[in-house]
Amino acid sequence: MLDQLWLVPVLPLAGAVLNAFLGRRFGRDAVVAFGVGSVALSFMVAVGTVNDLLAMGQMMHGVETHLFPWLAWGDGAARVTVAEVGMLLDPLSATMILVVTGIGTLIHVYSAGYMEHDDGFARYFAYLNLFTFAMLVLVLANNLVLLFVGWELVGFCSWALIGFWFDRDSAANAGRKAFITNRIGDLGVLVALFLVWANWGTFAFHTAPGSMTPGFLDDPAKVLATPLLAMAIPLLLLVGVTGKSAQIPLFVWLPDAMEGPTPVSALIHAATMVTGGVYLVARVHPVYDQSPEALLALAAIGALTAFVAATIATAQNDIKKVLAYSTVSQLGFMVLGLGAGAYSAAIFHVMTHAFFKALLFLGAGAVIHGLANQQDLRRMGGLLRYMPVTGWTFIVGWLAIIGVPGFAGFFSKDLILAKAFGRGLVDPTYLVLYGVALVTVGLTAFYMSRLVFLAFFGEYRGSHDEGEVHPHEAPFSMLFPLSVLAVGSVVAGWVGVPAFLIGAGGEGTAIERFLAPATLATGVWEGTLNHSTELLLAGLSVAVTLVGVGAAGVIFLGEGASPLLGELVRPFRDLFAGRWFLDELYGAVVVRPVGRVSSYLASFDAGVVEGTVTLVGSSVTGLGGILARLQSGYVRGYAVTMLVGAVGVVAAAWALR
Amino acid sequence: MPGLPETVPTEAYLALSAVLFGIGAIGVVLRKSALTMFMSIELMLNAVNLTLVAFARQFGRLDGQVIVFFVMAVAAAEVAVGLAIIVDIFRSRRSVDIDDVSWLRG
Amino acid sequence: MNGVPLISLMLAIPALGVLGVIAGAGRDGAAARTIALLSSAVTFVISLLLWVGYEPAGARFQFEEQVDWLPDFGISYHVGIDGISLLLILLTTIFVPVALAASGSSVDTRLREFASLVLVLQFAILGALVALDLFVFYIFFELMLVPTFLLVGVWGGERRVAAAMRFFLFTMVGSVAMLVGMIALGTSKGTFDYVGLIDALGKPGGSIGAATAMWLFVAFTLAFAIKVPLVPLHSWLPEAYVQAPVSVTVLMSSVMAKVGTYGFLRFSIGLFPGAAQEAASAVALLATLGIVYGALVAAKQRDLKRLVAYSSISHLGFVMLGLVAGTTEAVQGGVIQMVNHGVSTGALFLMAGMLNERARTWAIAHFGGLARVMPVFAALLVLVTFSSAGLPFTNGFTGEFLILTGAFRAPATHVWAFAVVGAVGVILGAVYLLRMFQQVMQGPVNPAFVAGNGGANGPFSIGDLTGREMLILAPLAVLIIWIGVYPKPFLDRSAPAVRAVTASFAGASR
Amino acid sequence: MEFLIFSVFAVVSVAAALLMVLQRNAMYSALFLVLIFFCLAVFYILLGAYFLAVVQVAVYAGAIMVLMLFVIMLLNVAYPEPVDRALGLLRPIGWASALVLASLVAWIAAGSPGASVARTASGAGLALGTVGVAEAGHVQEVAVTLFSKYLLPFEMTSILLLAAILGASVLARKRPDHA
Repeated sequence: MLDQLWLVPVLPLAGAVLNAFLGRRFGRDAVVAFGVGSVALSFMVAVGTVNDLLAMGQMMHGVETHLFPWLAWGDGAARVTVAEVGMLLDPLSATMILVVTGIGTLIHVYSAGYMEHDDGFARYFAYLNLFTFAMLVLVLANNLVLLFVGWELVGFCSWALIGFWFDRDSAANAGRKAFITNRIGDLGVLVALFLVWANWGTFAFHTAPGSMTPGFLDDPAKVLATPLLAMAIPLLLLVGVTGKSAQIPLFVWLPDAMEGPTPVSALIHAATMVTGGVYLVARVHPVYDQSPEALLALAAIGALTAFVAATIATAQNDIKKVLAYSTVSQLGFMVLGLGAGAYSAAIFHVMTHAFFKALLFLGAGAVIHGLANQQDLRRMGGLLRYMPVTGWTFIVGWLAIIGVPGFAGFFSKDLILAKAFGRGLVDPTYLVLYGVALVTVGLTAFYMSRLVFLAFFGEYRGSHDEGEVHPHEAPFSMLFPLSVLAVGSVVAGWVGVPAFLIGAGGEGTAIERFLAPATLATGVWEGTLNHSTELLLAGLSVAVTLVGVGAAGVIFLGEGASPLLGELVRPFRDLFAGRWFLDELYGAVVVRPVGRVSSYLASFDAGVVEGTVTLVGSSVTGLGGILARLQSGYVRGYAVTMLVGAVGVVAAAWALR
Repeated sequence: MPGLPETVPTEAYLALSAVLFGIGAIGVVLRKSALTMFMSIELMLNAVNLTLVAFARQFGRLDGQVIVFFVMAVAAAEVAVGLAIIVDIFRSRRSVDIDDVSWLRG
Repeated sequence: MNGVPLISLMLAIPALGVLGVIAGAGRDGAAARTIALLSSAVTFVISLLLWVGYEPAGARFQFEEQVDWLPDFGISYHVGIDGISLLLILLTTIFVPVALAASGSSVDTRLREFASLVLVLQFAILGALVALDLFVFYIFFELMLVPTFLLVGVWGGERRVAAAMRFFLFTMVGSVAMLVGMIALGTSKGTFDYVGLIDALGKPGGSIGAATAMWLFVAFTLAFAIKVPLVPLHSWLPEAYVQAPVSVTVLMSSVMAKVGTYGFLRFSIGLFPGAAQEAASAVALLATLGIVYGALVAAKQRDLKRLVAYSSISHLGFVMLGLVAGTTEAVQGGVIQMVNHGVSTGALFLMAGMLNERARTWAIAHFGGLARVMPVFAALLVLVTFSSAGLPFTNGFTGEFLILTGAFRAPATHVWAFAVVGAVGVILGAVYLLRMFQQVMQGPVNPAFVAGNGGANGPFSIGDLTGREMLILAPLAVLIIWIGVYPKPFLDRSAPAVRAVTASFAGASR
Repeated sequence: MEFLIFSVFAVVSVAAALLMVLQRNAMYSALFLVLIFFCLAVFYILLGAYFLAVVQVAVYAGAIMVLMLFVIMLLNVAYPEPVDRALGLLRPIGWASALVLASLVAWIAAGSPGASVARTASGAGLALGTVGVAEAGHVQEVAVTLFSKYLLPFEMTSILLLAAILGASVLARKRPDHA
């Protein structure tokens, strides 16, 4: 089955091409068949290949497939390869392709119901399939350039899908903002790529058979020859991570991206694409291992983002916006994990987060669908009664994200916290970051509980008369994925149960052991925690979670906050609701200055153009005036002129002989 | 004659040719009559012809002579057309004063 | 294949085509376009034969022909191709029929003269691309000027004469500089033959001295830099591109500008690698300036065609940066980017022209929501726009990535920093291109395009692409994807020639 | 002997040229020009270009000058031309340039320090031998060259002459409106 690995990305691509060219002619059923079928098939092939990989037991470098030379020329000995198209299947990419195709399939199924009445049905599925393809290119790439290809292509699909309802200016703007913000991050990746090429002379992760140049991940120490480079490459990549994985300072695009259809938010802006940055760091972690400074920067940005986004989430009233900031916050946890050198923990959180965040978004979609596009939490309430399946699955997702023991989020989040704490034993800065993360856990519990209580509990606050809106349950094609994801949101975490708890042999967790060949940090010392400390930390975060849930329960289920408390938190509320005013800041510092320079240059250029016209015109007329006087019309005048010229030529020839 | 070279060196022909060319040039500038100007131009052409023939001898090749032949042919054509123009101008202006012909004033 | 003088044949066809158009088309010129198309189709087939017959592993120059012309001055009719000229020849032979077919309704007078001038232009461009003798190159290089001047000046917009004059004057200044340099070089070495000159300059003791080489390099580069154009010599471009009819703009930007970059690579760098090495930082600075400047100015344009014109300046900055960087990757990227620029910018101009034919306006603000009205057009414009913005797996990425990666490790001082700034240009490219796309294709449909009492979904007063337009754009779309996904056939062919250039470049730095 | 002949005719030709140029009367000028043509024919003979000498006399002295004299008489402009109108600076510039040109070329040719090229060339010419030169001017050799190597220019010249004939007759034709 490993030989068929290429089918995994190619199948969705084929679906995209078919839907793009023939979709409108074939009708909706065929579009669904192509769109959903291709991804489902891809999932099956992925399962098969991963199964083979496990059976091979050859984990260290995984299995590489070289498809065709890409940015390359010459043959035989004269071959120069900048980049090829090839795939690398190792535990890391195996995890990712299962997540991408698996959750992707469910979201495709859901979309078939959600988008049923949309004009752009075929276009939607073409883009969604293309996105799946791009994401698979990103995770399966066997070299950094191809990874970057996937990285950019997912950005493109994100642009297309955020602006899917392009008639709305807000959607088109959001798409553009997402793409350009991502591109700013990509600048960092691009320059990092230049450095990689200049330093290693190859982009390949691992040494290709028969190649003289070792893959750069096999020879990470080479970078140490230039200490500045050792820090520059990971920091530049970090810039890209902040763009793609929506970290401070570039996270501002993600909330706006909610302009896209909800399944898109689930697939791209929660489950898969935004985890690309996390994947990138995990993939090139040997480069990060060389630079503790870069790791610290990662961790700090992660913790800070997690906290800031969580605070903003507490003050949002749009159900999708809350989830969007929640995503940013959760991504912050993952980046914190990376920064602690716990790459497998971060990837584990990517996986569990994919399940429960997809579930939450799809659930939100079902709510919006059932309320005829109502997204405002203040107009909801008591929905559990009207839409029980959606409600109960949503509650599972809620429990998973706030980290109730036994649910998926608990294990992954706790692993990250433990690793950060462990690292803090060596580098106390990490202890501060651990503290920030712990507070964020409480905030997470608070805003998620707020969301659930406002939407599903209490009384329905929407008007029954206005617009004849009656909350109703979603169709089966939407409920089925919800149910599967709900199951996933529980069991996905079980691969991360610490071995000592269930009496299994070995250290750490099953998922860590699985990922270790690809993600085990080299040279980064992490403090080892004894089992009781681990349990203590877990208890601590559960306690914090309970506080958060309790506070939300008092405020939003009970009689509400006291007026005094309301006054006290008002400035914070304004700050959070205003998203820390980062958009305004960027507008003043980046967007408008660039615009002004641009305007200035445009008028300058127009001036230059006009200026040269005038200059050329007047000088031609002026010169012409002088020459015209020489044109006396007298033949003898011309003759003299010629004669003078002849003398000049002869004299010059003689002088220059 | 003692002291004098047996053959005339090419340089002598060239010098003579230069002098003739110069005189012709002076004529073109000095004379107002279109006819005399024409003759001066012929003189200049002949001066050039002389150099060509002189070089033809020096290098022992015939190309120079052949070119002189062509120059003569072209000169003949030029004279024919030029004189026709002068006749035409004279018909309309009753003058061959070259300065009267200044329609090309810029 | 060996006995057939394919190159001369390829040059002869457009020349014969001109005669055919003049003789065959009636007074109204109805058949003119058909005859010209036929001629350009035959030329295309011949260029395909060149593509097939070219051996990447073979000699430096292939299909060579050499006939003495003015032997006393060392001038001969010497033509031949290497991989670089091969790619550009194909670009030319593809774009001439495309431009002819696209001239559509924008050119409706004096068709006979129009078609024959386009063929003359093709003749001149192809001649300049195959010439291996400086003198022959110069003649073709200058010959390009005449038909272009007339095409802009006769069939252009309101201010066409001024635009044509400015184009003419600028280009002449550069050409004169090149002519002087060429004569100085040719007379000092006794030959105008490219291969002969390289040999003569490379021989021990054949060097002309660093200072002289620098002067000659500057003289040659001036001519090419104006043709490209390199900022700050670009001020002829916006007006000329805007005033010219679309098909002529396409020929000027897609094909003619390439003769400038090609000449820079072949002659400025090829003949004076030492001077090029020394001047690399300066040229790279100008190229980078062009990238950023063009992009920033484009961002503020309200006129669709002018926006594309400035984007063209920006993109050609990448080409020049790649060529002058001197590493194999960068020069390879520069060469492939010449093709890319032709395809992508050409396609953008063509599509802008198609919009103009429908809406009779160039003002971006007058459009809006057209993706609803013309979905197929929108899909193609997405492809072309993102190719221009350098999205991976489209041609733009292939070129820009190779250029920047290569330039980053260029030996000349500071060129690495220019590569980084160039990468910023990639972002700016996305900014103005996406803004343009949004204002034209997205948002609510401009009511002006909704006919009568039609609802939101039409009927609209303007329609989607016609079959003819799809035929015009299809080959370009194919090239965009092909070069993006599997550029190896192109890179393979240019590699030996590029290696020769970079080897001399590297040799000069020692 | 040869040198003596050259010297005499050189002096004659220069004198005739000066007289021709400085002469006010077109008729006299024409006659001096005829004299110069004859002198040149002598030089051609000295240089071994016998065929050219004959052609010189026939074409120049014969045809061209006869044509000129015809025109002079036809137009009746043989009277002394009036004193020149002021040509401004042109006249002195013209004089100066012509003198400079003549002396410069003559100086270069006659072995100035810059005439090394000419000297070596003349040396080479003598080395090539006067052997060929003696016969070089004969009609046969000229004809062979003319009709082999220079056949195309020759034919083009004949076309040029034809065009000149047509042009002259068209121009000189009496037009109705002038009549």
